[in-house]
Amino acid sequence: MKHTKIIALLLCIVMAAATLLGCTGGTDTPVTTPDAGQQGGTQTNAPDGGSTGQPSTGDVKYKEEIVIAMADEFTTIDPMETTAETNQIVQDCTHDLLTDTNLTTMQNEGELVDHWEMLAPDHWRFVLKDNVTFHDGTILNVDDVEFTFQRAAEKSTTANYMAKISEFIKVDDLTFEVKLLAGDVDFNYTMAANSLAILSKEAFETMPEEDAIKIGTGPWVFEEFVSGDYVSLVRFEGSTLYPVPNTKRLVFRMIPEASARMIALENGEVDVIMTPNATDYSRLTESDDLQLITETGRTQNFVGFNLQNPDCIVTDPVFRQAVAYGIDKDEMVIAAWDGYAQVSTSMMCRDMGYYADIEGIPYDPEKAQQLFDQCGATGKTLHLVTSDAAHRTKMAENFQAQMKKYGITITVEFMQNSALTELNTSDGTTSGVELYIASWTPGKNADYMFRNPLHSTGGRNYSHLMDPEIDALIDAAVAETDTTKRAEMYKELQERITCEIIPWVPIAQPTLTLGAAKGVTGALLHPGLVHQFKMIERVIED
Amino acid sequence: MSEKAIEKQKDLILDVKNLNVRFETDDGIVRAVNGLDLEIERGHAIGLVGETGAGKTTTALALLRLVPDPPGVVECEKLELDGRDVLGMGIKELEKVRGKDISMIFQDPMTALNPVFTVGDQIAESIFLHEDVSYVEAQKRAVAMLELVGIPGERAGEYPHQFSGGMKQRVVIAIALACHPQLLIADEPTTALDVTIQAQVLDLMKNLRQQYQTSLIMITHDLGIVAEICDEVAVMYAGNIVEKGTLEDVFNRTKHPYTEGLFNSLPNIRDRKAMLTPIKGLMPDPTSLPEGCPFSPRCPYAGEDCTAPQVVRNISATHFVRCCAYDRPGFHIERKER
Amino acid sequence: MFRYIIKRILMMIPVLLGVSFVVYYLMDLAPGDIIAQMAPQDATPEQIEMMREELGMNGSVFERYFRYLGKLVQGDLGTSLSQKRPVMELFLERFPVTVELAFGSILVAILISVPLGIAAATHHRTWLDGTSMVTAMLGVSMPSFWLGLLLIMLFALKLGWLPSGGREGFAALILPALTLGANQAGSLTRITRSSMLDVIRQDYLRTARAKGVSEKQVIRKHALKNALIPIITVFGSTLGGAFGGAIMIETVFSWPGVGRLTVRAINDRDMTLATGCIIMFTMFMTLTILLVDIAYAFVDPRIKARYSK
Amino acid sequence: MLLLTRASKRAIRSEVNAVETVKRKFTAAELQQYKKRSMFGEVWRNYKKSPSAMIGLVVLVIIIVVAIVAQFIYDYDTDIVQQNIKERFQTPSAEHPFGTDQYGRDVLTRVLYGAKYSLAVGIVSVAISCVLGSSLGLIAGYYGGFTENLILRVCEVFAGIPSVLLGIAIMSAFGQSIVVLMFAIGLVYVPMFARTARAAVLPVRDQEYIEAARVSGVGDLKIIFGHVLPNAMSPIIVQVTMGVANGILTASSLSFLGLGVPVPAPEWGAMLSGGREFIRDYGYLTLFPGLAIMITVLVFNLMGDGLRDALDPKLKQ
Repeated sequence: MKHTKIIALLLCIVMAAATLLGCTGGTDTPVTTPDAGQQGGTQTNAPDGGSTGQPSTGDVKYKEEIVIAMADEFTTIDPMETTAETNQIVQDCTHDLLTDTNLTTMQNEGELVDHWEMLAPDHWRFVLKDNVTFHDGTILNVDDVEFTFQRAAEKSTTANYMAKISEFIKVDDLTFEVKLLAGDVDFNYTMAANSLAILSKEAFETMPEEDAIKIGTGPWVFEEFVSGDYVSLVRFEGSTLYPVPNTKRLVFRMIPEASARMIALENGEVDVIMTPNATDYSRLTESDDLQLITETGRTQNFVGFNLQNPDCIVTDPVFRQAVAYGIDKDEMVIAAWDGYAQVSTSMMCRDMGYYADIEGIPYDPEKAQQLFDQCGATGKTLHLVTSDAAHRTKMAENFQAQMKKYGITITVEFMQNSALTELNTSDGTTSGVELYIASWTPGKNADYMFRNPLHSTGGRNYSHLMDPEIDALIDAAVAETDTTKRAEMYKELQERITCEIIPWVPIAQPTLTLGAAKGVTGALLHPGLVHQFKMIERVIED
Repeated sequence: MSEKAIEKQKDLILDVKNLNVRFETDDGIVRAVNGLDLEIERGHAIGLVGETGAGKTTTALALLRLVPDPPGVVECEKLELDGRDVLGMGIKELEKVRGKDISMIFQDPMTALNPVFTVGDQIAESIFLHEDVSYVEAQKRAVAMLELVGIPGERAGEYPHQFSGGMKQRVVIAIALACHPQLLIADEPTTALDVTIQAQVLDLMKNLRQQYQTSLIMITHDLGIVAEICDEVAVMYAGNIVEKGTLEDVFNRTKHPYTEGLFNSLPNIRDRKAMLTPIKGLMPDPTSLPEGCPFSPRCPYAGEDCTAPQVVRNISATHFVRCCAYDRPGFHIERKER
Repeated sequence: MFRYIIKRILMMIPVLLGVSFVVYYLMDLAPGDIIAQMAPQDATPEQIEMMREELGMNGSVFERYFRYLGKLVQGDLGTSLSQKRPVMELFLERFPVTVELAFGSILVAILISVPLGIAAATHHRTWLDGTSMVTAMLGVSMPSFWLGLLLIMLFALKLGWLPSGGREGFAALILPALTLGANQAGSLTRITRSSMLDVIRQDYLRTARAKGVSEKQVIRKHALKNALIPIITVFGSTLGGAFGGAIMIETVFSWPGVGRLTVRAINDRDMTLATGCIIMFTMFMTLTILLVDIAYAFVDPRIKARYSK
Repeated sequence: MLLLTRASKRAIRSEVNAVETVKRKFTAAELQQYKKRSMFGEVWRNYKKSPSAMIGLVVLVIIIVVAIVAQFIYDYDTDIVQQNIKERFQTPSAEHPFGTDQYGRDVLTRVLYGAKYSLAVGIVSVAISCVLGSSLGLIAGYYGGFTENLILRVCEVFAGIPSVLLGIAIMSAFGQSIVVLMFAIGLVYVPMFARTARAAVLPVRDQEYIEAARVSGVGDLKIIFGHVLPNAMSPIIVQVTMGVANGILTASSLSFLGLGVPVPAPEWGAMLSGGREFIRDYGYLTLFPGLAIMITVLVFNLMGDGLRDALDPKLKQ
């Protein structure tokens, strides 16, 4: 009897092990890791959503419903209540902005605005497009814009934009002028903020707020929202600004796990998936039924230093230089993004206006070791904080390993993103931060790229750089109207920041990706991850 | 010739030959019943007497084939109930016999009733199982049965915890007698009860037995009860019957040294000052019984011959004893005067 | 009985208040707050102050807590800071989804554990007993999220029989319920077995057998009903465990339940939502245990008698 | 055997009484010592009878030995921290029996080296909850009244919050580190121990020998630790064993949610969490740490089961 129990035990273990091995038996298939250079080719995307894509009648058949798997939860349709990308992606389908970034050309263009004119840096005139229909059938006019601005002024998420405006002048039904408190040559970019989507004044006057907020001008009409599960939209049959989509229904499903999203895509449960795992890229490109949609990213990831930390070696420029020489960025790109990222040489993002292709600091381990020894960093222990986002944790772990080679121990602390933001924006002399890993997506203009993270008054100056010369240079560049001179200034800024001051070491710009079923077109990738699905469609073959 | 005639005359309700029960446990094999033979005539009441651990209850369970298996192993040459072979019965047949032809009353009424069913249901279940009646009818008869054992019929809907010990035992009796079995085994039915209640329950059993002409095996260690209720007595020791006979035979013509010891250890009602003479020693460990007579280590008359296997000796037609000392010339035992 | 229930419900109140304070305070201790999460990248300090006031996040933690408590005692859980919707509404929207999962898993657990436990008990010390117990033990010992991943690999990916996640149709419930149920089944099997072993030794089963009740009926009718009593007592805690375990399972299977909502709320530092959800969660768990206790009375007449006294 | 034990226990108990009241020279501690020793032998004899419990014990010893040996044969800096990107994702081979992970680190090394984290988290956290919870439970059970009520209510508060959520909240509040993890899990299981200890004390509280000790002026603390605690010992020991199993599981859950031991420590839950992304192509990355967790937890559960049977021989009847 005793024996039977032992046998039973062994049997169970064997059975369990067999089941487990059965599940993972597919590990033998060799999967090649793509190298960083391979990913340049962008998959075919639909042409600019605004002009083409007329529903072709006749032989082409479109899938009636497209399901997009999102990583995060949708929470609200109210554009002024949120800055979360997931919400903005959905809102982008239902609501429109005065101006928007054309994701194909990356230029700021009018969306609801037909054209605009800068009368003076503090005086702007906008002319709306004619005959734009809201979901409730009313036609867009200046009153709707004014109403939207008034509402935005009362909302804390948008108040800062409205605070710039001193006066709103209605010229006629389609024309309005805006006077600003201070000159801003980039005011048209402000109007591209997703939270400033134009709402229908009449809807708010005739309907309860929770219904009125759903009324926009976009080609999709809000249908249903099941918290934590999905949000669904139906096409706007009366759409005038955009053509009526070929897809009848658009569903955004929330699947937090990347691997689960991938499986759902393969099983045909969904048509498009957000942020697939890097390990699934090859699966997507090699499959006959799937595709990987890529776009060059515009998010700069970097290892930063707190320059105000009173007693830490990170304030020593030699140390920072040593780190810059010491990081093997190619290796980090493989570790963090499986190779799907573009190594940065400059602190500025590639593909932005005024980007100068500077050489930066190359990887040179001997030099790094020499510099580390010189500043006495070898043998020291430093603390690095970053958020718990997957690629950042991987960067941190790889950085830790790389620094170990130089005899420097890095302890790592992951925190929730808002905690990291709070810590990094608090007083640098007392925050205790030594090193950090963060990223920066300058969605707008060049000034934004430099001012926010590097100006002493910048909102995201995590490195706490307080350099009057840099401040002056940033201020001078934004006021410069001569583009050649402005370009020179930005080049100087890039070189000084990247090679001399080094408040951070730029690592890479990860490639933007979407996974999709074959036949899906019309998805436009956004550097800030607010991808556009307005004109998404999927051709099906009989 | 005459023996055969006697045999024919005998109307046996129960006939057991060479019953062996052993329990195979981690600590060894416990031999609870060893080669027991038992015959009971219809309508007779036999008292099965012995110390705790003598194998009385196990014997009873073996008769119903209720010895838990594992660890219990039952081996038997012959087990006939009312002429029918119980040994060869399939489980279905057996279930029909249990409760119908042979019933059992258990020792502890506190635990013998299922706490989550009403007493009415518990009695009715037996009737419903064995008689061809509807459940409503079965319940009606259960109420009647309750009243028969002296419990008001309206209490049929109550649960066991609402009854006192004596009342519970009455319910147990009602369950056992619900289908008028031919043979009733009562396993120390009064041990767990107060003395006054004991008398009532015994009276009840006596009356009911007479009413239904039920044969009875009364398991007890109380010789008083045996004297009151039974016609015959079988004395058990270490898993076997050492002496069997009529009341007269065993009580007045005691033959086995162990029976003698039992009587000697009883308090003398007439002389309360007299010292008790308990049997020396303890029951042998059932995992390692001594060879031959199991009582020999405690027996004042033990001799060399006791280690040999014991054979039954007929003292008279009704009186048997399992003791080799009677092969010794002139052997007799000494019983204290009562 | 009624008075007893009222008493139990009243006793819940201080516990829930305690829970609210503990969670609220822990959330406040946590670095980072909702403002940092919600503010635009280029928000001004004034704007941040404005948001703080708008969300009622100004003042010391005690001030804020007592403001929150003032509403709480009136049954108002407040508004979610991140989603700007009443917490109660959000909770009630998601809770049935978790209940579905929890009950699904309990059903799976019962379907596995009761037969397994009974088989183990009735075949005490045989290979069946050993196998059942080790299987049960494995169920308890496996990290549920790991089992979930393995099941997804097998059934969703390799075989393609079941969806990998989401909540569309009955099929979507199977894997999460199985994963969570396997975990619950472990402890339930052990309890069923020991409870059954206890009952099997009882004299009243012998009485039933002696009556001529068939072995099947003895187990199903006489033994099971008695064995159920201790099983039901742990049912409350099993259900509690299922709710707790649902948090991990919801993450693995993209199950849009209240567990995921709560984890998200904690990560977002959405104090009202996190606190509200946990209070409601705790309340439902306590109520479930109360319900189980009442159900217990119905199975066991002895206990029912005690209540009515 | 059982009867004997019970009888001997009863005998010892009355002996204690007699000694306490008649002549106090014979200290209770000495008698307890005697009792404990005999109890230990008895328990061990019972424990040995269960093959599964013995397997559990043997495997645990192996795990502990492995955890210790791994600290000597592997160097933290070179084997754990260092990465080797060029050799990432190597499927199990002779050179790397468990393969290599996404950073090219040997998985076997990490699994072996990581044993100490899971064991440490499980054991230390349970030690915390055991000491804290049992003391609270003993105090509650011994003093009764208001103290008991207060302790019970507070425990109910912490028991009411689902353990993973409470763990997440504590980890969020105090930051990510192995010490916080231990305390978080420790705190989560305090109510369980408090309840167990209290339940064990209640029947003993009014026993005569406690009364006798109290009357003869023995201090409360001495009574609690000298007389009451030994009686609560068996359920607490079982609880501790099972608690370690639960602690390891909860720790792995928190690690899986990204709230565990900081990188690059090869805690199994964190390894699982890291490998989850690659489960389809490199399933061994989750398989081995998952198996390691399962086996370790199983071992503690088997031992807990064995101990329960050994300490409570009623079931063996």
